[in-house]
Amino acid sequence: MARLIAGLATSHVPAIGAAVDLGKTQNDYWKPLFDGYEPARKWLSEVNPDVVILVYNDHASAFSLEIIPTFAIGVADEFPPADEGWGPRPVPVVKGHAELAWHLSESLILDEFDITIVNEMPVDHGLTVPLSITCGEPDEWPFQVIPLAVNVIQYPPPTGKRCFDLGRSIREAIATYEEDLKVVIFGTGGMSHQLHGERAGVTNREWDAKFLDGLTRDPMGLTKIPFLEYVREAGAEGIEMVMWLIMRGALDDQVNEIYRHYHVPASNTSTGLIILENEGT
Amino acid sequence: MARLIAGLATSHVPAIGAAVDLGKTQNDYWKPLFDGYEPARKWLSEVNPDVVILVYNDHASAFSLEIIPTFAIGVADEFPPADEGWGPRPVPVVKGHAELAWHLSESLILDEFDITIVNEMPVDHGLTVPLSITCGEPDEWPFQVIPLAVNVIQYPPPTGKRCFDLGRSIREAIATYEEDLKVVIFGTGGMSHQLHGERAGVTNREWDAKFLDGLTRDPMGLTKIPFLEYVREAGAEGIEMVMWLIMRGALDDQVNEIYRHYHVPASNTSTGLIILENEGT
Amino acid sequence: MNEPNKFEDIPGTYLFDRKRSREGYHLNMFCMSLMKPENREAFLADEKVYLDKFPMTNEQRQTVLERDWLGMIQMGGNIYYTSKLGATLGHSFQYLAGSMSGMAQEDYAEMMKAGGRPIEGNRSKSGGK
Amino acid sequence: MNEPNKFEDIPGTYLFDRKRSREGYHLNMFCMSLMKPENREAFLADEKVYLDKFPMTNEQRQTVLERDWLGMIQMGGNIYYTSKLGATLGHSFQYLAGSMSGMAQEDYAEMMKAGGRPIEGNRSKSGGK
Ligand SMILES: [Fe+3]
Ligand SMILES: [Fe+3]
Repeated sequence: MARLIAGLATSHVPAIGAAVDLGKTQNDYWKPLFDGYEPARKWLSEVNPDVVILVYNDHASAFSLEIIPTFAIGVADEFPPADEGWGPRPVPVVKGHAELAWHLSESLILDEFDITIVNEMPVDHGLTVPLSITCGEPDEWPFQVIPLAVNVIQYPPPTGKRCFDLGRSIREAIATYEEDLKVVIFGTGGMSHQLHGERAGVTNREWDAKFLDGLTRDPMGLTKIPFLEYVREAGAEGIEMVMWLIMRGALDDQVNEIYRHYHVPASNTSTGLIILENEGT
Repeated sequence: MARLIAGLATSHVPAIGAAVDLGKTQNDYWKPLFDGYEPARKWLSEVNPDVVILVYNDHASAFSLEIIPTFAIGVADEFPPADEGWGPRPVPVVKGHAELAWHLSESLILDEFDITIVNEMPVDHGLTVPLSITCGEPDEWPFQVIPLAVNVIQYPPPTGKRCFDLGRSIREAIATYEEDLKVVIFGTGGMSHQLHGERAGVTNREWDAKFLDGLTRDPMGLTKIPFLEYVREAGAEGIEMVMWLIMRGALDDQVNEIYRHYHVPASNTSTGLIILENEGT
Repeated sequence: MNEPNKFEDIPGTYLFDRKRSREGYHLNMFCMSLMKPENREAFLADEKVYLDKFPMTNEQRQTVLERDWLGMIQMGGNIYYTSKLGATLGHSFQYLAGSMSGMAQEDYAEMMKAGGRPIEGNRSKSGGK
Repeated sequence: MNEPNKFEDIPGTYLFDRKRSREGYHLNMFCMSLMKPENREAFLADEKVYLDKFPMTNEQRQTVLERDWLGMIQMGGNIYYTSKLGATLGHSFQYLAGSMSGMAQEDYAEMMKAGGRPIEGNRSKSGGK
């Protein structure tokens, strides 16, 4: 049987990917951030998952205004890094897990989540930066990845509660998959940041800390945060954090917080990383 | 306020469109079918809706295996007829109602339906044949159309219950739209038919009659029909009838059946048409 | 009987599930490409050269060249895709349906006019009714 | 305060709602086209000719030609689209953010290093805190 053993949430700032790609992770600006990633890398390599379900948002790369899926699952064998205007990132092609991705899609649709199934999908920094953060620069990514793309750009994104419930349904789907697989789920994006307008650069350390605390101890409380509060308190692009609730919904009610890292800034953004393990594991 | 006053369900067989386009509607084969459409045309022209929400499935025209949305709403101003291999049908461009379509999309997503919003979408026979059936051959379609495309090709389609519930949510969304608009909803596809394999051509008159009866009097009963029963009893492509349940869910619990027409065959298919009006209207 | 077997129990029916969707991906995407007139022309001008652009299996390729409409379905083709090849070749859905069910087009058309293929006897392989 | 007004109450923030999405459609799709290297080359070779392919308004066109990053947002541009124009011109997200908030890039970078733009005073136009 497949087993979901842990969740990890992390920011997915493009500048973090650029720092890796340009060899700047040890300079004064980036070292404090990357030093904080080391324990997460160590943890992940010890856990050594077979598959990571990677919840992220596409930033107008695979999808555009032509078509805006609320939830899209990638069922292909491979996902190439996207060209976001400066050429594709020099990172390995992302290998999918088509069988589990199809199983998830089927199970979720039959459980009344209206999933979009995708076979052709370049993956942008939203997906590849979390891989760089947690794996460094390997020749091949050390696990298979199921991309789960969430619309958080075009209003309205799914509600926090809907995201949490999707996580719940993912948990059930994994529990009914027959192959023996070790699965970790990533929620990505955030933390407080705004990339546009005169208010660009806004951060909110207290709000982020409360969100991290709630993620461990009171996720149901977080599902009640309205869209307006995300925008006002965490910056317009801070709404990405609803994706962390999908990760959290997929875990057990009680989790152990294994690690937490918080740093400001990465480019325009407050960054956070948290690791939560199911108690039984 | 926008008012949803009635629903209409009809088959959307491509050969029916071809009969119209090739001027064959009065020959021996097609006349009995088209004679039965006359009362529906008369009814619709008297109702004279401003907008029709047209629930249909795309048959690998706008979407392919590259991307398979469960529910997609077209929010564009125009939708061109698709080229399905024999050139686009010679019918008018379909005019959308972007404001109401966006309102529906927003309202549905906030009500936990995971809608895909679409701006570029050619529309195939699934959408244009019901327009030909109900409007004949005008120079312009006499109302604006909001396309709502449902995946019923790739297993799994949404469940009948999910479709009915989507209709319920559409009803609420229409009731909160401020502009004074008269709205009719179409459910299309079916009735019993199978287009592929050695069993192609199968029909089931009794099952279709029960479905039509249930649509008027016991739609909740219909929501319990499992996928397997659709395939076994109504033919593999008969699963299209779950789309009729979206139409029905959008209507009131009590409806008046205004008209019914049933005819076998149109090409490979049992065809049906039914008109249901909300009692208050 | 578990779920997949329940579907397999329906005679002459090929559920377009994940297995068939994956198996037939390139065959179906080849058919999809025929929505563009320039691609239809290129295909008709040299079928083999055109087919080589799509990484389908040799067996799938053969079904296209031989107009084996049932074989396409059995190898993961979906009727809404293969019908685009049908349209390119001037065939209606009814022609394809007749071919897949092993009937001459006229006999198939007569059967449909008489009310279609009866559901009785076509529900189940095991149940036999 | 009704819903839309609540959002408008947040200072310096442009909710990418249906109104902006519709207004900015072609501006954003122009930016999207710059994901392809050949389109980036064509744009850089002759900006005006390239822009004429996209039916945006003259005002939107002007914001592109003048690198008016805030103006693009105010006319329906979305940052994830306009950042592709930024990348084409060699600008980082941080450069764009500085420009939109009316700061020199160095001053903006210093503000971020010092912990970012404070949330205090930036929550509400009406509430003022
Ligand atoms: Fe992001
Ligand atoms: Fe159909």
